[in-house]
Amino acid sequence: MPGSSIPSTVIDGLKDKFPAIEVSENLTITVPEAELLSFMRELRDNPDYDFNFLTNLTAVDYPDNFTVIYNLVSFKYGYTLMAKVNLGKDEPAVSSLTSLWGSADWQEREVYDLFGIIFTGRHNLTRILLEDGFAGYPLRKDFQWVGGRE
Amino acid sequence: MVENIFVGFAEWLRSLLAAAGLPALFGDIVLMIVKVAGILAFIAISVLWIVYMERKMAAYFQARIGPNRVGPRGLLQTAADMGKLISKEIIIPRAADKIVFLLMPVLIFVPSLLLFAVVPFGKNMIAVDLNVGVFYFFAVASVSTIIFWAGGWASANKYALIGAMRAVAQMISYEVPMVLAILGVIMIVGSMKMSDIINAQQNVWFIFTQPVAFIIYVIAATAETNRTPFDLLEGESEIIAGPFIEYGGMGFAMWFLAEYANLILVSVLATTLFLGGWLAPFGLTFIPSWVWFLLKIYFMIWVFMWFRWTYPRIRVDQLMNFGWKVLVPLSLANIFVTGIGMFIYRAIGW
Amino acid sequence: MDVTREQHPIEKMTNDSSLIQQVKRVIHLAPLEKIFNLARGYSLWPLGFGLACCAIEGLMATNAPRFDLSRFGYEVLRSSPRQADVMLVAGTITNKMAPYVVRLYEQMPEPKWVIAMGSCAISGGPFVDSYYVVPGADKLIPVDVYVPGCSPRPDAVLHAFMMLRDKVQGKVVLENAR
Amino acid sequence: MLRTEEITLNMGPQHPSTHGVFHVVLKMDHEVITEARPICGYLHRGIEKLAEARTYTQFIPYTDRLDYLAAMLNNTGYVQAVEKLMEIEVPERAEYIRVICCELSRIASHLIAVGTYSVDIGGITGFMYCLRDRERIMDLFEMVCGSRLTLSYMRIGGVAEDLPDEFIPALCQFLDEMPSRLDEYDGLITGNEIFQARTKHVGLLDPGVAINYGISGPNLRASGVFWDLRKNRPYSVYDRFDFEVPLGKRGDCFDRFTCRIKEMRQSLKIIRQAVEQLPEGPVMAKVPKVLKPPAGDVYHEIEGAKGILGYYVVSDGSNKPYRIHVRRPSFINLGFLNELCKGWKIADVVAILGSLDIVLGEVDC
Repeated sequence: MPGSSIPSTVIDGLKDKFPAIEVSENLTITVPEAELLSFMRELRDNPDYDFNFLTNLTAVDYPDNFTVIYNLVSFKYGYTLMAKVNLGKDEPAVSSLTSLWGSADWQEREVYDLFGIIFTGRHNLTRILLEDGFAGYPLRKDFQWVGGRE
Repeated sequence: MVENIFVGFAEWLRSLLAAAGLPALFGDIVLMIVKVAGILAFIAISVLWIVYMERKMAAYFQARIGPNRVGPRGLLQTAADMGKLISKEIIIPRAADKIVFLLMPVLIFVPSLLLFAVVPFGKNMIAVDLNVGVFYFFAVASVSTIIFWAGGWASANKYALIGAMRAVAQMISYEVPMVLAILGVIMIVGSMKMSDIINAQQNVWFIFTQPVAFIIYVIAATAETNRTPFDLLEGESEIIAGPFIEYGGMGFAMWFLAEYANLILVSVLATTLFLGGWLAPFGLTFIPSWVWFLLKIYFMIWVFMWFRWTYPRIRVDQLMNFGWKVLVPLSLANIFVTGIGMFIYRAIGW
Repeated sequence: MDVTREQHPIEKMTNDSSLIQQVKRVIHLAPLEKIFNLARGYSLWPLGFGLACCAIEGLMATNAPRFDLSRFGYEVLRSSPRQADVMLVAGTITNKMAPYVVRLYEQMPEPKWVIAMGSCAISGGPFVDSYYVVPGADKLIPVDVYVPGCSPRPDAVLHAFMMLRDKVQGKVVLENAR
Repeated sequence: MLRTEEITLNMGPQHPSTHGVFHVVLKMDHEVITEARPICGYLHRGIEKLAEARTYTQFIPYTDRLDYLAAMLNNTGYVQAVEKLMEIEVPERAEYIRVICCELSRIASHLIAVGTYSVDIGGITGFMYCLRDRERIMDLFEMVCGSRLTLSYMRIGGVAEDLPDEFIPALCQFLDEMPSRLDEYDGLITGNEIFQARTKHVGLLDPGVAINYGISGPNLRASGVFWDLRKNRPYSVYDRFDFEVPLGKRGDCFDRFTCRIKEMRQSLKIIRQAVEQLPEGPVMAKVPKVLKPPAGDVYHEIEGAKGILGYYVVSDGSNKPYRIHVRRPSFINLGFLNELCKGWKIADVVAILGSLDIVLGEVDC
């Protein structure tokens, strides 16, 4: 597909700047939690990539860690990029991206609501879909509930 | 013969009572009661009919069929609705001002009923031909503003309050251009008596000599009756039902019917002032005058319905701007031009 | 127990005169009630209240030119519960929405009816085993007519209204029910 | 100086113009909004959790119920994501049928958007006209899959069944008649002075802000940003069609509205070309009965009716998805509502919310 994935030269440039990142074969970048904010800022502000559109933000509860997934798009070049952050199972927390992209606001709240992942450095991190008193985080694999099936 | 059927009936009743040896005062009282009963019957029937007409008309405008199941061609639909609304539970919200809340839907009918006294239904068919007929009309019609406001306020609901405040702002603003527009007609006639105004249109209807006034009147009247594009008071998609939001059952029915009674009244005034009242056009005098009057009223009602099912709703600040910045100056200019015109005509010696 | 003109079974059951009076008043009003029921059946105003997918079929498409609910005189969608007669529960009721559904039902003046439209409103439908869905509107409010389907066609909604009309007017709705 | 008091008005969860069960808490200084706090989740059914207990095929009906106004598009987004994960090649005829159905779905969705927007502004007649024409599309869908609203026509590897014989003539008749109907809407709704006064220069959305907030679809294009995945990153067979992407100038409610009407015209153009090019052949690829995609994850985006519709599917190698996440355009488009409503009146909140064209099934998931 034309203009869809990011060229490997750009990835190499990123690797030089952030040695801690890992790149998998389908060009998914795994970023350590500590470097996330500076990495994302680089992606957004560097005119060589110009990732101005945070299209998707979600999380997955893997057996031994939580993973937060970011999908970025550059309108200028048509690049797409998937970045992942692995978090520990106990009290997962990651720095918030609301200072970079407005679209992170609601999506982070959704992830917090359904996974209980804390996003630090932002205000108004409250439940968005479920009511405030809801117990537990439903999209975690260990969530127990009673369905209505008789 | 048909022309004088109502007048003739009144004469016959009077002579019958006189022949029975009763004093003339008694005859007058009986006649008054008969007139009031007749007008009430007219209001009740025409309001029920107009509600049905509106629903049917809306359906036809919208490529639908409309009510056709209850009674012949759905004619009894409104009667069924009324029957249901009468038997509904009356809910008074706990926070509401009970007396005002219950009183206002009843009071809303008072101005309408009072106004029907001066409606010229046909030649010699006017209950009270006041010499300040038009003035009386506006004076009494304005009272309904207070009733709308009180009804909305008493409901103790924020939507109702917003609707009530909008009602006050809107009705007061549009009363001004409406009265000013009519001044042109009154200047030409030189009288505020309904029958004088109609008789002055023997040669030409005022819609032709005062077209600007007619347009201003129709716009302002739409706003007065709270119909689209000026139905901000009710504003279905914004404030749900405005002042009537807490009213169910009979209370709601009263508001609902009063709205249609008002629609008849503004059509009556438009007919009287601009469309020649009961006068027959093209010399078609074999059709009775009251039939002409009804036809013209229904034409005006149809025009208002046409507006309603075509236009979207205007915003509250645009409504105010339009009223005060467009309609009022325009109606003042109309008075000015009318005055000059009259002066020139008199100078020529017409 | 047979009812005669002189004696009503309630007089055998109790000596409370006010209760007997009330029952007799209702009996005297019965013919009037019949007329009212006739009117009510022909004038069911739905509450303009859609929850999910079914609202598109049940409220929009049913009112639209093709199916035209207005033929029966039911097109007067009132958005204020105070003026509505029928609540069309069209869609999934979630735990967050449930209190509001109950509240809207309570705000409607008597007599009032409920149509549960679609499998979600009947039993929770495809979402029945979810952690956040109320399995059926009848867990919250009394339901008069159920319309199966996911989502039911507008014709089915029209039929539901017809059935409700018959029920209101006191006709036997389910003749073949066993 | 009169002392004024701020009042709080709850708009929703039951309100005629919140398009479902949506709740906005409005703080108002007389009629001017100072804060509009959206509250959603009244239709949260936990679809993403339910997906973990369903097989890949069983999840298709749930996608219908996300954006029930454009069910075909939601189906397509999901099956294409799974196909991408399993690397299934879809037969050409199936791709064309998908394009035809998707564009019909887009028209149906935009018709509802245009119609309900007309009601929001206060004219009910426009809504009825839109629904009258939407019934035609419902008829076409019924021919294809026997259902009107929740279609579940797409399958992983193709479509459920081939088109019936009477479909193409009926579709061509629809294509011939629809442009004049769109002109009718332009006359009745778009051309109306009051409608224009209500919508022009209301709820201005700056292109930079729109991109930052992830707003997509017609809402983004109305602000003048050229971003349509059918053009920028063509999926399926969209690169074979000649069509334009309508753009707005100011980014106000009027532009967002007219963009939808223009998009309907372009969709008609795409369908006409697809019908002309429609090849013969099978409509279903060879896929195993039990789908077990290889372990891994995939993110796939298509251009939905409301904006960019993305599916993120994680597989652990079993026949049930480990996790499915949906990037719901309506949900993300709503994120900017508060800023958009500030300083406007109640009537404008209705106009702005209507112009964003949200569908609550998708917002709350």
